Parts: sequence; C-alpha cells; structure tokens
Amino acid sequence: MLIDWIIFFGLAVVAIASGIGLLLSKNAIYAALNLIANFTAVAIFYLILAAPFIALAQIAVYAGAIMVLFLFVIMLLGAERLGGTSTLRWQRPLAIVLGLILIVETVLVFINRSGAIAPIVEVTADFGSPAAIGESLFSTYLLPFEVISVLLLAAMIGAIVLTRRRDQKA
Amino acid sequence: MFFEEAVSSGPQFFNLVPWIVFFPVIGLLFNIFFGGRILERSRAGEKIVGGVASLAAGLSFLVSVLLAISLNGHPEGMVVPLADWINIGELNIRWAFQVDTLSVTMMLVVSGVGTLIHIYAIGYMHEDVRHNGDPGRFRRFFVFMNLFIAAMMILVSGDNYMMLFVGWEGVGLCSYLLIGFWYEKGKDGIGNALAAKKAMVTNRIGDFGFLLAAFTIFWTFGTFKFHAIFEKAPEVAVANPGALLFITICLLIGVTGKSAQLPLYVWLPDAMAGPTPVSALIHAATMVTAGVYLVARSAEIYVLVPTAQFWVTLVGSVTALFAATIAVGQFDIKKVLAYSTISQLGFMVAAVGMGAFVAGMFHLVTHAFFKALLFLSSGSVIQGLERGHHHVEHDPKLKKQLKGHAHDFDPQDMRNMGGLRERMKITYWVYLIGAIALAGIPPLAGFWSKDEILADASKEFSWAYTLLTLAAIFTAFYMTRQILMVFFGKARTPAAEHAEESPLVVTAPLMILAVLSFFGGLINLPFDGFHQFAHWLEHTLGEYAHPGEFILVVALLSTGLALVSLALGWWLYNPRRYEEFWAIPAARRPDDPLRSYIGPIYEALKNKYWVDELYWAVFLNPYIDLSRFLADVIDWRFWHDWFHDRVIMGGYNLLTRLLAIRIDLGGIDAAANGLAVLTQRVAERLRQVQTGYVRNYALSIFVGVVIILGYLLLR
Amino acid sequence: MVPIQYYTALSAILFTIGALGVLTRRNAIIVFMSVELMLNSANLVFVAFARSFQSINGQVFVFFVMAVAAAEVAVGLALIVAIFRSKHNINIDQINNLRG
Amino acid sequence: MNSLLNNLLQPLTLVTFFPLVGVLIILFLKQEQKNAARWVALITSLITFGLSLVVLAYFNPSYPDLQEVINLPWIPIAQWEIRYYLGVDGLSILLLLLTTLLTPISILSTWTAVEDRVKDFMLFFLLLEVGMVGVFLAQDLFLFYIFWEFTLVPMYFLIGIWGGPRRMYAAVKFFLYTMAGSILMLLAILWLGIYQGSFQVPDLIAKGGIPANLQIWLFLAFAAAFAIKVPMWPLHSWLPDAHVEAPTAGSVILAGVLLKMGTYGFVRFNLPLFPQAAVQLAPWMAVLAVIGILYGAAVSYAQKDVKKLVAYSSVSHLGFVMLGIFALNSQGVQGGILQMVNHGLSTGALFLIVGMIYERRHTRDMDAFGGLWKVMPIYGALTLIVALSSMGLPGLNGFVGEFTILLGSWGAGQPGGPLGSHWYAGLAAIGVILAAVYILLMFQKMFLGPVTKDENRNLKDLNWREIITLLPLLILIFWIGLYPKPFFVLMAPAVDKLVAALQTAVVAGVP
Repeated sequence: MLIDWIIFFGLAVVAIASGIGLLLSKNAIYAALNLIANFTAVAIFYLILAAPFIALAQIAVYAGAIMVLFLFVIMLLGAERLGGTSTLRWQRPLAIVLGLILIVETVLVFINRSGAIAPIVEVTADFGSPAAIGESLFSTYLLPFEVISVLLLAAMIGAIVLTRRRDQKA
Repeated sequence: MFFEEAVSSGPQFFNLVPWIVFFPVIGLLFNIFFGGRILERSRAGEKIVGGVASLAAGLSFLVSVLLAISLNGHPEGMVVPLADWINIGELNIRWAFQVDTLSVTMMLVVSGVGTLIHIYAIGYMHEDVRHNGDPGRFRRFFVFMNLFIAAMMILVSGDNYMMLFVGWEGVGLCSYLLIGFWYEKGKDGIGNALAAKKAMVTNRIGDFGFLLAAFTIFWTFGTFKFHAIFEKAPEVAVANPGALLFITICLLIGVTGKSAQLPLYVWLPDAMAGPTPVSALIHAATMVTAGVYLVARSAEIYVLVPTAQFWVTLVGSVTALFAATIAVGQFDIKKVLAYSTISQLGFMVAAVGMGAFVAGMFHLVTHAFFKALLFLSSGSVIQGLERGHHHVEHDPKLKKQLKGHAHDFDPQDMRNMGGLRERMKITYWVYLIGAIALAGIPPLAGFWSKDEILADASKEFSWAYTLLTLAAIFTAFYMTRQILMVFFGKARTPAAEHAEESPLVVTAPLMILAVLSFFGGLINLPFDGFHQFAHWLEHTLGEYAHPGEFILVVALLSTGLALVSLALGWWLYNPRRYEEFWAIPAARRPDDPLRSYIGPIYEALKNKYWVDELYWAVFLNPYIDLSRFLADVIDWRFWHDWFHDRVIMGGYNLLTRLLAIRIDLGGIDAAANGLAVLTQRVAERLRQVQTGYVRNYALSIFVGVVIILGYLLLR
Repeated sequence: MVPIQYYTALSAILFTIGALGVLTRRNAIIVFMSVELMLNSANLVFVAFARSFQSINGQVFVFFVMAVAAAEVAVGLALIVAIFRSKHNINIDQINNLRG
Repeated sequence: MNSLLNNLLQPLTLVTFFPLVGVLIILFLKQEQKNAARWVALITSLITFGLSLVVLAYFNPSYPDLQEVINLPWIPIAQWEIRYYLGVDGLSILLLLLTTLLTPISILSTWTAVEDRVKDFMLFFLLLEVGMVGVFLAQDLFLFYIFWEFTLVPMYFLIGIWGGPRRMYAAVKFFLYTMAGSILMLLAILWLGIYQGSFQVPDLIAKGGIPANLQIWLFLAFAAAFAIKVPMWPLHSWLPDAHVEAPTAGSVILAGVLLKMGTYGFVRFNLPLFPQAAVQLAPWMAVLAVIGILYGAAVSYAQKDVKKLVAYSSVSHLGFVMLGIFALNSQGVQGGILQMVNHGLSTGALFLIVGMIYERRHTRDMDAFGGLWKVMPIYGALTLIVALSSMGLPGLNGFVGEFTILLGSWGAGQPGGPLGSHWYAGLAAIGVILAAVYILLMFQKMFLGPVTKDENRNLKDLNWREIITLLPLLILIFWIGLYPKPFFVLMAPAVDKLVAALQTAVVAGVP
C-alpha cells in the first residue's frame, strides 16, 4: 500500500534528518532536541511494527525520562558549548570514510542475504500487547527480569555514590 | 499356702529404692543453688546447709531401712529398673537397682555411717573452714559429701557392672574433690592438690583393669547384668576358662585401686590431706570397701576360678601385713589410721578371696563402725589441739613459750600430743573403744569379724592365716602405741596442754559409733542360732554364704597374741618410759623408742619401705622424662622443627633455589630476559597506541566492526 | 507493509550516524547521546525482526535494552558530573589519564 | 524456573547457604560498626542453627539412607554429571547440628576478644560456616571437594589476620598441609568419576565392584586428605601451630568442626566406597590411632602452654574416634561418631575456657596461673566439669563415647574380628589413664594451689555472656553423659546399614 511507503519514508527522513542534526549541532541542547525528534520517529515505527508497548515505553523512558535527564545535566553543568580545538583532527575524515563503508557494507548484506528474510504476514491483534510482553517477562525471562531490577538498583546507588561530594563523607 | 504367706509377710518398699540416690542429689542441688545465699544471710546458715545435707543422707538411710524391712519379708529382693542408658545393637546398659541383702547391707552402712559423719561434719567443718580461712567453702563441702553419698549409692545399688562402674568413678571423683578440698594448703601449698591427683590417677589405673574386665564380660556374656552373667558363668567356665580368669584378674586390678591394696595402695595415706570427716567416710568406712563389695558381688564368678581366688587372697593378706608394719612407724595420727585401714581392707579382701564372703562383709560392716569412729575421734583430737594452739597464740604470756616453732605447728603429729586423756574425756573413751575393737579384743565388734576371717583362713589357707595373724599382732601394737602417745603421759606441747574438748554435735555421733563398735559383733556371732548376718546374705550369695565357725584355738591364739602385743606396746610406750625418752635432748633423741631396738628396719617402716620413691623412680619419672622427650625432642625439635621446617620446607627452598639459580637464571632466565627486553622495546612502541582518548578507542572498535563485516561479506 | 529490509537499512544509517557522533564529537554529553542513538537503531532492528518472525522475544529484548540504557545513562551522567566537578570541563579530549 | 526454585529452597540448601545472607548484610556495614557486625553474625548463625533444627525435625531416625535429598543437575561434562546433591543421614545429622551450634557460640566468644577488623572477621566466619555445613551435606564428590577446599580459605584468613605472633607461619602451614592431602583425594575422585562413571556417592556405593588392589590405593588417597585433617599421628604437625596461633573462636571451630571433617570423611567415603580396603587396612589404621592416643597423651603432659596441651589432647581424643571407626562394628562406629560430637563439645569448651583466661591475662603459660579456683570460683567449677568430661568421667559425655569405642574395638579384637587382637583396645585404654594425668595436671597447675602471682589476685570471674557461651556446651555434656539414647537413636540405622554392608563386602570379597 502506498500509504505505508509514504509514512515510512516520511518518518525515515525525519529520523535521519534529526540524526544528522544531532551529529552537526554545536549546541548540546539542540542536539538533545534533535534526538528527541529522532526517538519519537522511531517510536512511531514501533507502532507500525505492532509493538505498541515498546513504542510507549520508548516515548516515556527515552524521549521522556532519559532525555530530560540529559537536558537537566546539560543545564546543570552549563556546558552547552565547548571551546578549544580538537586534538584529534585527523579522526574526523577517517570516521566519515569508515561510516560510509559501513553503510555500504550493511546495504550489501541485505542485498545478498535478503532471501533469508521471511515475507511479512499479518499478526494477531494482541501481538506485542503489554499483556503478551508481561507474560513473557514473568515466565521465560523471570530471572533476567529480576537481574535487571538489581542492575537498576546498582546503577541508582552508583549514581548517588559517584555524585556525592567529598566533604559529605563521614 | 506357704508361698502366699511369704508374699504377704511384710510391707514392700522396693520401689522406693531410687530415692537413695535422689535424696542426696536433691540435697546437693539445694545447697548449690541456695546454700550460698543462706550462708550469707542467715546466722544459722551453716546449720541449715549442713542440716539439709545431713537430712538428705538421713532420708537415704531411712529408705535403706525400709528396704531392709521389706527384705525381711521378701528376701529374694527385686530389680527396679529406672531408665535406659546406652543402647547400641546388643549392647544394652540400663540404670536399674538391685535390691538384695548384699546391696542393702552396703546401703545401710553407707547411709547410716554417712549420716552420722554428716552431722559430725557440721561441727567439724564449722571450725575447719575458719581455721583454714575460707568460711564460704562450708557449702562446697556438703555439696561434695552429698554427691559422694549419691555416687556410692549408685555403686552399691546397680544391677549391672556398668552402673557399678559409674558409681565407682563417681566416688573416685568425690574422693578427688574432697582430698583436694583445701587445694591451696598442704606441703608447699600444693601438697593437697597433688595428693588428690595421685588418688585419682592411681584409681584410674585400677579403673583400667575394671574396664578391660567389663569389655571381656560383654563380649563373653553379651550383657552386663549380674544375674544373667552369674547364670551363664558355669557354662563359660567350662567353655572359655581363660575369659573368666581374665575377667577376675582384671577386676582384682580394679579392687587394688579402689580398696587401696598392693600395689596401688599408695594413694590412701596421702588422701589424709582431706578434711577428717572425709577420711572417715570415704577413705575408711565406705568408698574403699567398694572393692570388697565388688568381689563379694562377683562371688559366683570368683568361686569358679581358683587361680583368681588365690591371687585375691594373696594380695589381701600380703597387704594386711605390709600396711600394718608401716603403721608402726608413722607419727601422723591420721597416717597411722590410714595404714591401718589399708591393712584392714587387706583382711577383707583376703576373706572374700578365700570365699569367706560373709566374713569379709561382716568385717566390712564392723570396720566401718570402728574405723569411722577412730577417724572422727582423731578429727576431734586434731581440732582440740588446734583450739589449744589458738588459745596459746592469742595469749601473750603463753605465746612466749612457743618461740620459734609457732608457725610449723602440726596438730596431727602425735609427738605434739600427750595427756589428752584429761582434757578430752569423751574423745578419749570413744577412741579407746574404737582402738580395742580394731585391735581385736573380745567382745568388741572387731574381734568377732576378724576372728571369723582368721577361722576361715585357718581351714584351707594356712599361709594366709599366718600372714593375717601377724598383721593382727601389729595392729594391736600400733594402736597401743597410738593411744599411749596421744592420750597418756604429760602434754608435750603448750597446745596439747590447752586442748579443749569438742562440742556435742561432734561428740554425739562419736558416741553412737562407739556403741555400734562395741555391740556391732552381735549381728553375726559365730554360734549356732546367732548367724543372722550369714543367713541374711544367704539370700543373695546362696551356698557361698556359709556361716562362720567358732574355732576356739584360733580365737584364743589371736586374742592371746593381741594381748601380748598390747603388753609389748605398753612396755615400750608406757607414760613413764616415754617421758624419760622425751627428756633426752632433741639432738640425740631418736624419733621413736622403737628405733633403739630395730634401727634400720624402723627406718624402712618410717619411710613406708620407700615404695613411693620406688614408684617415682620406676614409673613416674620415666614417664615424665618420656613425655618431655616425646614433646620436646621427638615432636617439636625433630618432627616439627627439623623434619617439617628444615627438611620439607628447607628442602623445598633448596630445590627452588637450585631451580632458580642454576636452571632458571642460567638457562631459562637468560632466554626469558632476552624475551623481556624484546617485549619491553616492543611495548615502548605499542604503548603509544594507548592515547587515553576515548574517541581513539571507539575508532579502533569501529574499524574492527567494519573489517569484520567486510570479511563476512567477502567470504 | 514495508519489507523488513528497509527497516534494517534505516537502522544501519541511524547506527552509522550515531557511530560518527561518537567518533567525531568532543562534547561528552553529545557522545553519550550518540550512543543512545546507536542503541535505538539496534532496538529498531529488534522490533522489526520481532514483527517479521512473529516472536515476542525481540520486543522483550528491547525492553531489557531500554532498562540497561537507563542504568547506563544514570551512571554515565553521574560520571560526567563527577568529571566536570574535578576538571570543570566535559571535553573528552582533555581526559586522557589512562595514556600509556 | 519455579520448579527449580522450589527444588532449591529445601531445608538443606537453606541451612547451607543461609549464612550468606549475613555475609551480604555485613558487606554493607562500615568497618566501625563493630557491634552491628557482631549482632548480624550472631543472629545469622542462630537462625542457621534454627534451620538445622528444622532439618532435624524433618529427619526420620528410623530410615537408614539419605534424607531430605536435593539432587539437581549442575555441571554436565560429556557423559559425567556433577550434581548439586545434598542429603543428610544418621552419619552426618549430629555433625551438622554440632557445626551450627558451635558457630554462634564461637561468635559469642569473640564479642570482646576481637576488636580489630570485626566486620571482616564475621564475614570470614560466616563463610566458613557455609563451607563446613556443605562438607557434611554434600553427596556429590565434586561438590564435597569444593566445600572441603572452600573451608580452607576463611580459616586461613582467620588464623593469618587475627592470630598470634607467628600467625602467618601457622596459616601457611595449615593451608599447605591440608591442601597437599586434598590433591591426592582429588585424583582419587577423578579416577572414580572416570572409571566408575559417577561422582554421586550413593551411585558409587551401589555400583561397587572396584578390584581390591585398586581399592587400597583409592582408600589411601582419600585417607591422605582425611588423615591430615583428623590429624592422625604422625601427620599432626600442623595442629599445634594452627591451634596456638588461631584466635579463640578459630580454635574452637578448628577443633570442634574442621577436625571432624577428617573423621567424618572416613565414615562417609572410605568405609562404604572401599569396604574391602577398609577391612584390610583396619589394623594399620588402628595402629596409628593407638599410637596417636598414647603419643598425644604423653606429649600433652609435657606442655607448658595450655592451649598447646589442649591441641595435643585432640590428637589423643581423635585417636579414639579413629579406633572406634576402624573397629568396624556398631558399637565402635556409633561410639566414634558420638565421640566426634563429644570432642567438639569438650575441646571446644576447653578452648573457650583458655580464651577466657587469655583475654584476662594475655598469657597461656600454665606456670603463670595457680589457685584460680579461689579467685574465679564459677570459672573453676565450669572448667572442672569440662575437664572431667574430657577425661571421660561416667555421667559426662566423654565416657559414653570412649567406653563404646573401647568396647567396640575390644570386640573387633576377638579372633576373626577386623582387628584380630585385644592389644589395640587394651593399649588404647591406657590412654584413659594418661588422659587423667594430663588433664588433672592442667587443672592443678591452673586452678589449685595457692595464688602465687599478684596479677591473678584480682581477676574477674566470668560474666554473663561468657557463662551463656559455655552453657549450651555444658548442658549437652551432661545430656549426652546421662541420657545418650536420643543421639544413638539418630545414627543407629545408618551405622547398622554401613556395618552390615562392610560385613557382606568382606564375605563377598574373600575367596
């Protein structure tokens, strides 16, 4: 269907553009805003791909919580812009060349191996629903799920310890 | 008809028997938990604490009497099981009480004499704890005494060898605790503790024999129960005589330990370090007779093994004479009695060895009376002397007379006594009764029991008869010597001069015991119709409890010899002669009149034939040396320091050094060094790669990704 | 429905952009954001393949990745704050204490 | 997933790993929070003791085989499988209880004795408990080996950090010595796994069929590890060093539990796995045991350091245990197992007692004491009870063990029995005399006689904490002495089965 293609390309353009915006913006705040746009676009892709729960999580966690945290830190430090010059000037052209090679390679991979990918078929209505994901999380992936919770706790404690001031000790 | 009558012919209290143990245990628990507070709070505290302990022993006696009454109607007795103890496979040891005439006899003696001694101790310990400067220990004494009664009751009432052994060890423990009661006193402050240890260890050697006997009993008979064993014994005697011989000889080792026979008697004289009531109860009247009880109890095994009987008789009679001779050379009032005890125990052991079980048990009973009496009276004498000494020390006028030797005054040395007859009248009279009973002068108790042993010996064991008669002669002699030195003549020290008689609580038990010592023989006169004790024991010992005969020749001879010996004693130690002897200046005076006549022999007697020294030289010192040698040289210097630290560790060090210097440094190291240098140089270059910039590292990862992906594509 | 290949291609492009961001930018925070972008592109492929294979597992993995990313951001930003405190700068080119 | 958790959360797993909870909590404490660390360790170990009582409650004494089994696959390698296999039976239940009882007692004893790095101390102590409990419960040889070696590490640190002046020497010696023996055991375990195809003890026992000459080598390889741990004469050289240098609580655990791991190993592995070798080598093991009894007793007598005296007395006491085990009959083995417990109680209590006086006087030289009974009457009375228990007085626990052991070995000495001579039991019984000699010497030197040193005049008697530390041990000392039946009942079926298996194996093995 044409509308699919239109939406896809439209969103793809937004995603890539915002990505490039991130890459090029001098100001960290702009970079962050670009990234939010990017995340939102990707979230819509998730919706299309029958992953409503993930999409919402993407908006809430990434575009919401994480990016707010970024912005918060940027403003807290007042480090939107960087002065000085780069010590690794030679790296930039090299990186661009390598990036292009990577894209070419990836595209080649999919051209060569596209036969291995199954054609898309319709899925049932509850595919990717929060219920389905929850069921999977609390049965097959129970242990990893618990481990993740410990990891988050550890990260939280780690963040607190790292940002504590020296003189607050003892 | 007749049977029914027998069953209903009297009250039955057999099921009360556990209380003979429980009462003393309750008493000691009471004193452990409340005694201390009572002593602190109440003026009459000592009377309460001692009273409770005496009451506990007394109730135990009451139960024993009830049991005896029951036995009158039901002479076959009863086994009263209480609890299981150890059960493994066929091994089944239980705590059960054997109530029969033999055990009840022992119960009566133990609790009866025990109660009297408890009462006596209330008065005695009152002074003793003050004299030794620790009144708080009053309670501990009665706790231990009650514990002893309980253990002794377990010993005599068990229905199997293991319960007997439990009591056997229990009384040993009490003996240890009570000998070492004043553990900070004695020679060099440690003498009493050493005496206690000696008693325990020597007894352990005896217990070793007992244990081996127990093992053999179990693996031969499959049980420890007396009745089951005795039933099977005749079969085993045919099938496996070696086992029975081994059992009986090993039990004899146990007997020599507990009943202070040769060669393990050495602990008993030292045991006099304990307070005098202890010496009376444990080391004269009851505990030391446990060995005699053991042989009597095992009568049905012993009669099957003549060899063992021979050895028991030999040990007993030799000990009787041996100890009696040593008693002649002692100056300590309690030591004399101690050796006398050993000697009298020898009589009993010899008797039960000969198969004269009734005579042995009879002597056990009478001996319990008169020897307890003698010890308690000696305690009265000692405290009388201490009171005198105290009096002198606190009277400035008299104190001057004491001069230098005030501190090392020994209230037990008979040479410090003399003339106490006047100052301690009751003590004198009861002591005299005890001494005459011991010397075997008719019609006192000692005469009848001793005579029965001699009469039995004269029939088959003439050599034993000879030894025992000689021992009896010495007995009369040393008792005469003691009486004369203690009570007659003039006081030889100010302390003796001011000695005071003991209070009623001390003298009352003495008088009761004196009566018993006087009339105790009545329970088993050797005339037809008077053999009550023999008939009593017949219910337990059966055919082996033959009533004693009265052999006029034997009786006349022993009495005559005793009188001769008494006269000899009088001749040597009569007051006039002894005062003359005492008047000789100390430097030239021999320590005893007897020395002038038998010189070196007397030295040997006085030094107890140097047996202690011999044991030290032959067993103890070598063992100490051996253990030091093992510990220092073998275990530490050789095995620990040399072998492990030097040989193994040093050897390993040497090996590593060899490897390190020769092989490693010479060969491998050179190569390795070269390699190291190379590595270092390469590293010098390579480290420049480590720029420390995150982006650099990221770049290299990225390059890697691109390359790997490219490889996958081109593959 | 757009075939999965397109999603993967898009994902590859986003990934490369992110990688370039990491490689070329000096601002630590932007570097961080680029890392997030890379993670996101990977998530996109996960979800796309989950759709294609009709397996929920891919989505669950995305969930886990998000959780890890959240943890990583928390610690990472804390590190940046700590570094800023000591160096008063978040230029990662000035942080090379590990230089060999 | 759920079923796995259900399988794991069984009493045995809980009792083994519960101390880790305490470890986790202690990890979050600061070094300065000494009392918190102590309380956490104490409560954790008390809960572990409670859990072991739960194990006891589930235990069926009339069933001879392993109970409350947890048997889960763990590491599969090719055709072999190493399994997470825990179980308890009559041979191990008492030792499990002993371990979980002694740990809180030891922790309580360190209350004031350890002031330095309390947090780390408690950490290692709880880890040690995990290892010890695991050793007594593991039924897979590999799992057993892991727990066995694991106990070394915390003990190494306990000696090496909180020990006396020569602690590093002692710690290293302890570690190397025990390690050396274990290596041989590991080889034997591997042999069994490769040629018998299993690491699970019950499977191996059921399979059997190892040729007699090989059995001897395997027996010796296992025995090397166990005999060093026991320690049997002449492999005891590490013991005095380790005991003297270890802190009090370390000594208590070392004597109370770690040594038992050796004797337990003989009962659990050597006898049932290599029955023919056990029968063949029994006289040799008994010879070493008897030498150990007499040698340990003689060497104890010459010691001046009271802790060393107690250490050497362990050599003597464990000689009795070994003699009982190699009597290979019910009385001997049951007595041996009970004597393991007894030794844990009596010697554990003796080490506590030594620790208490050391804390007050900072010396262990017996000549520095004398007359302490007068100064510290409660201390004296309690010590007397423990000492009497150690020398085997009837009515206290030591006698029940020693007597049954000697009775058993005397029976084994009958013609046709495994030992074949009465000399073993006869000579061992001399050890009973010698025990009295050295114990009484110790008591006399420390407690009797007058107070000669001024430092001793004003010593404080035991406080409530110290009395409570000793109280459970004393209660058990009396309990086992007066009424040992419940203890024998627990182990009887398992031991009878073991002994019966030994006898059939002997009959089958002898042509």
